[in-house]
Amino acid sequence: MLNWMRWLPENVSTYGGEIDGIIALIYYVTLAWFFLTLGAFVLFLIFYRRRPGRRATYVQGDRLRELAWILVPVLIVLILDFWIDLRGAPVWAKVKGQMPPAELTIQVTAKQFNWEILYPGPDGKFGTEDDRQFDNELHVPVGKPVRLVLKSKDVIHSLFSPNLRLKQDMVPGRTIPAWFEATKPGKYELPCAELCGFGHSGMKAWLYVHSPEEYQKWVKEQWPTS
Amino acid sequence: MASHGRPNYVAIWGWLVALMILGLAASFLPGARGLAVALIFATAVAKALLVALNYMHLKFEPRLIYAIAIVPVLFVLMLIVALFPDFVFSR
Amino acid sequence: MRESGAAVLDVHAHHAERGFWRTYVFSTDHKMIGKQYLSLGLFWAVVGGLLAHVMRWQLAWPETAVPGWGEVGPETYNVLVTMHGTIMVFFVAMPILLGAFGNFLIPLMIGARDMAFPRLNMLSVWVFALASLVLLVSFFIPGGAASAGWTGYPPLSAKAEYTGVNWGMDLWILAHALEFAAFLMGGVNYLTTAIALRVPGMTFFRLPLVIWQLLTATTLFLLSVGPLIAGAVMLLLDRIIGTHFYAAEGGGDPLLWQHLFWFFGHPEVYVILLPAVGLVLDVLPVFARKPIFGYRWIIYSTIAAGGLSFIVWAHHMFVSGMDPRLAMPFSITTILISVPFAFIMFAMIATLWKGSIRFDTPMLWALGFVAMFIVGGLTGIFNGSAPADIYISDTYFVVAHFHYTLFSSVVFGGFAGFYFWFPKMFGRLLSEPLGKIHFWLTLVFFNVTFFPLHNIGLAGMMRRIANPLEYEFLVPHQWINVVATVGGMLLLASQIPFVVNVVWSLLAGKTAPKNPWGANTLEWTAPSPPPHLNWGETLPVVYRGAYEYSSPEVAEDWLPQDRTLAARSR
Amino acid sequence: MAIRTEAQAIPGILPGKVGVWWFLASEIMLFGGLIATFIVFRLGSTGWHGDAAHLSVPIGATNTLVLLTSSLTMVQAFAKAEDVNERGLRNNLALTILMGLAFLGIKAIEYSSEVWAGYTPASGIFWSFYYTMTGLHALHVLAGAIVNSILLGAGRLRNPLRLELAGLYWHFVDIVWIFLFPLLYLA
Ligand code: HEA
Ligand code: HEA
Ligand code: CUA
Ligand SMILES: [Cu+2]
Repeated sequence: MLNWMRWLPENVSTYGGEIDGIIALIYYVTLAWFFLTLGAFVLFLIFYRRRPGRRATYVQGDRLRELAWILVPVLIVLILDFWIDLRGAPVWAKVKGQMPPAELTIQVTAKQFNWEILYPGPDGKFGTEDDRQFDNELHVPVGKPVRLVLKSKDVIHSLFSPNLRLKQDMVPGRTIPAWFEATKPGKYELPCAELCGFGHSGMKAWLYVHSPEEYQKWVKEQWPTS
Repeated sequence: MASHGRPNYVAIWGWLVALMILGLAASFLPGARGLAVALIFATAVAKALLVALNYMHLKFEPRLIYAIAIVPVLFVLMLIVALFPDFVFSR
Repeated sequence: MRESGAAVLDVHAHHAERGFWRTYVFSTDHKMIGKQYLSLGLFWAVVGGLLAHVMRWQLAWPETAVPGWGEVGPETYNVLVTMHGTIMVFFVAMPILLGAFGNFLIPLMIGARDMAFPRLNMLSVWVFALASLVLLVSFFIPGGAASAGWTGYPPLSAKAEYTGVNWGMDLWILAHALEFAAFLMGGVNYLTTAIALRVPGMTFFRLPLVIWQLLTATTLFLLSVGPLIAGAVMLLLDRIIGTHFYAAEGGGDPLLWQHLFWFFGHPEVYVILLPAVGLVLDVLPVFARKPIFGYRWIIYSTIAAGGLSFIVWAHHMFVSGMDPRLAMPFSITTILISVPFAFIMFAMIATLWKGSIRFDTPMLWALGFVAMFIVGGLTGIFNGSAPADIYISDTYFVVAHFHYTLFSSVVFGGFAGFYFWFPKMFGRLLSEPLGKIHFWLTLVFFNVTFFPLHNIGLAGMMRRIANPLEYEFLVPHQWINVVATVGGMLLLASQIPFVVNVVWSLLAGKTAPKNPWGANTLEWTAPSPPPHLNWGETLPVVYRGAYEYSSPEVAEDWLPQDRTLAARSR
Repeated sequence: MAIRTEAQAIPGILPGKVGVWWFLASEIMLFGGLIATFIVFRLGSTGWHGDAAHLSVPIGATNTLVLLTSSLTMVQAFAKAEDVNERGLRNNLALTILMGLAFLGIKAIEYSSEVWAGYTPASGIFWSFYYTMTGLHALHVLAGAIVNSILLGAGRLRNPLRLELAGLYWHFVDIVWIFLFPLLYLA
């Protein structure tokens, strides 16, 4: 129960490790504080329980010399805070900030209660003849950055891939970009993470990460003419 | 209030009307829209201040009441700024 | 120029029998109004707890019918989540922590005979009762109660066809509007009373900390609720007359609601937290027999946290599709808020240092709060870090976080206050053994219920799903849901000693003395329970701060605020 | 034996005033939230200027003048109360109420002409904002007029404080309009 990092599902994206790194950093910082504060707390409760004949010491903690006992730890908290921010900012920028150039762009449109996954086809452009739409199936090659264009037709949904450490809400009226690069072939679940109505529970798609050869094969099957 | 002396309420009203006319006139300003808008809202702020300070006697109130009035205004300004990226820049 | 708004009250008239209606229903007495809020809050706690039970059963054994309820479909599940959250936050936490304790304590602790505007106060509780009625009715109308989450995000909440809920949603909005009106009236009253009606000698820096916390909480509420009311009006108009504030196709924007909701929503969680912190801060020194550590700095920290709480709201929106450039600034302010709270928590712990600690029931609950809130606060840091929140958001990790904060505030903080002031409120003593059993059972089963939710959240389980077994990656973790559910049932059962204790005490409990705990603050100088107008002809006068325990100036280990000291009297 | 609760009020701080100011603070946030939303929506979209052009600036300006003037009579009523001039007080208060009603009447005419022209709250986002903001404001004017009428009818006019409190609210409502007018009609 206590080693929280073991609970995370297997990471299969390039940036997932960095997100896990931030979670781990915060985990160890807060774990330390948990033991420090609750340790002091329990010790005080034991040492200073009421005993006959002993009187509490009158300490108001208004002089700096006494206050220092907690001001210094507070200062350390402040420094740790900034450390967490400093380590976190580049990770955020990498995942949600500028997107890397990608060969493959896929449009995912959510609706109650399905994912419509649209491929631009061989010409790489949406809105042409060779576009193909799949319901609840997202096929990508391993080791290639993939761009997602996220849309919604009705209410807010959220595309969540536990394994990719990817989560992004899809808001009607907005076109929201996202990206990932998978590192391991396999079949992974893509649940919807935002309450979207009675079909929210069970609204999910599958992510197929293919090896390069397999992916080519899949493409050939879907677009036999080109 | 008597102890503080009383603002000349009628004169203030005169100012209010004058500012209102100024604002109206500004809205018919030809050319640069930015200048007109700035003028319009400058007169609005001036009017609001005149009413608050004189008619609502904020001029004579202790600091506490000032704070109660000003803090929410600051929050509103901050809210406007924070909403800019989502509703002005990216739509 | 003198204020003569507060009426001249005739004591004789009030000594006379005032009849059932005037005493229990249409009362302007702040203590009765506090008790009315308390009863309504407890009623809703039962409802909210039972809804949670049905929900948890469904999560553990989704394929089976819930005993005494029946099959829970996904539609019903969404209603359960929504109403559980709404009820617990707005109809349990607010009325108990702010409504009941605020009303009961503020006048008594500052030495006032009543609130500044007693009739407004009565109106406040009646509007709240009306809100309760509206919310209750919404369960029984065609289409059922609201089901768009307690956060009510549009467009889901904006159109009946998306949820199948029609009137339920409108009544949900109406109930909120009434509730906000009630707490606005209450809030204006609290702030005015504490600013203008303090007894001579009660300077701001002699106020008990619970008063400071209640005032800060009220201020946060008053200053944050406006934008949400504006947002709720827009939502209602979208629903009933077809405007498009939140509909993209008509030029609106769904994200607007989220900004307005969380602009209120984050301060709101401190509206709940701060009174609980205040109750605990007032209980700790009494049972440690020691002054609170760093009184003034705690006040400064509270105000700093309150101010900061207005600039952190977008941490609920990291993955909402808002401009990604907003994330890091809000992440930084969010994590920064750990600094004032670190101070407060450390000060609580430092108060125990070199004390002479008695483990009476109120103290146990207060200590329970300290331990549990630290867990909840620390998990807040995970959420607060924008990159970590990409993964954590909308999972059970967040659910665990906010139960450790909310539950510890309402239940641990609330019961600390409840057991501490019960003798003053009702003039009877509670049973200590039963109180302790209640505490230990609650502490244990609370952790059994909610601690494992961190783990299943990290494993990726999403919030607000009716059936975890529909996801292959969650199936191996289902045992956690079973553990949490069994824990939750036992947690609910753990409240039985509390009910027995209160009923028994009210019927046959020992009469409480004036000051059973040897506490310093003014309310303990009034009879238990205090009569209408609280004190007899003369009011107490205050000579010192509220936490002079074990002062070297006197032989006893306490020194009430109103006692003169020959050596010190000026 | 009578216990005077009033005796406790701390000198220099009037409970009524503190209360009303706190209430106004929350009102500032209410209208502030609406105005903030309006501003960012307006700046983020195009075509609103055309919608706004359908509003009648003369009617809006008239209403501004009415409300500004009613603030003058309101504050004069308070001044007369301080001077113990019962008649002057009553006249000014009555005038204030009348101007409040005039404002509402003009607003009603304006609304109906707009609805006749086909602009309803659902006709577009500008109109939604327009009706919501002015509607909420009109409700506040109505509330103010009712409060003033109660004061006028109750006959308890000796206490200038009550008038000052009602005035604070009335002037606040005036200030809201001072901003709504340029936001909706002019800019
Ligand atoms: C009483 C209620 C309460 C309280 C007090 C808090 C306190 C905090 N909360 Fe929580 N929160 C909620 C109730 C509360 N929260 C609720 C209800 C939700 C979910 C809403 C919903 O979506 O339905 C939520 C969700 C929520 C989110 C959004 C998660 C998501 O949906 O993705 C975030 C993100 O930042 C967050 C952060 C914090 C932080 C940083 C604090 C801080 O205030 C905590 C500060 C305290 C401490 C840090 C502990 C003491 C300090 C120390 C012991 C020193 C050591 C510390 C460090 C080194 C850091 N909370
Ligand atoms: C104060 C707040 C509060 C409290 C006490 C609780 C109590 C409980 N909550 Fe919940 N919960 C929320 C606030 C709260 N909750 C919120 C805001 C949500 C989010 C809703 C949403 O997503 O929209 C939520 C969601 C939520 C979920 C997530 C559902 C989902 O996302 O699908 C779950 C699941 O297990 C759950 C379970 C429980 C359980 C088993 C209890 C049990 O502990 C209940 C047992 C009851 C008691 C032990 C009684 C407690 C007594 C009192 C409260 C009164 C105290 C009285 C005095 C001090 C005098 N709650
Ligand atoms: Cu789609 Cu939840
Ligand atoms: Cu928050």
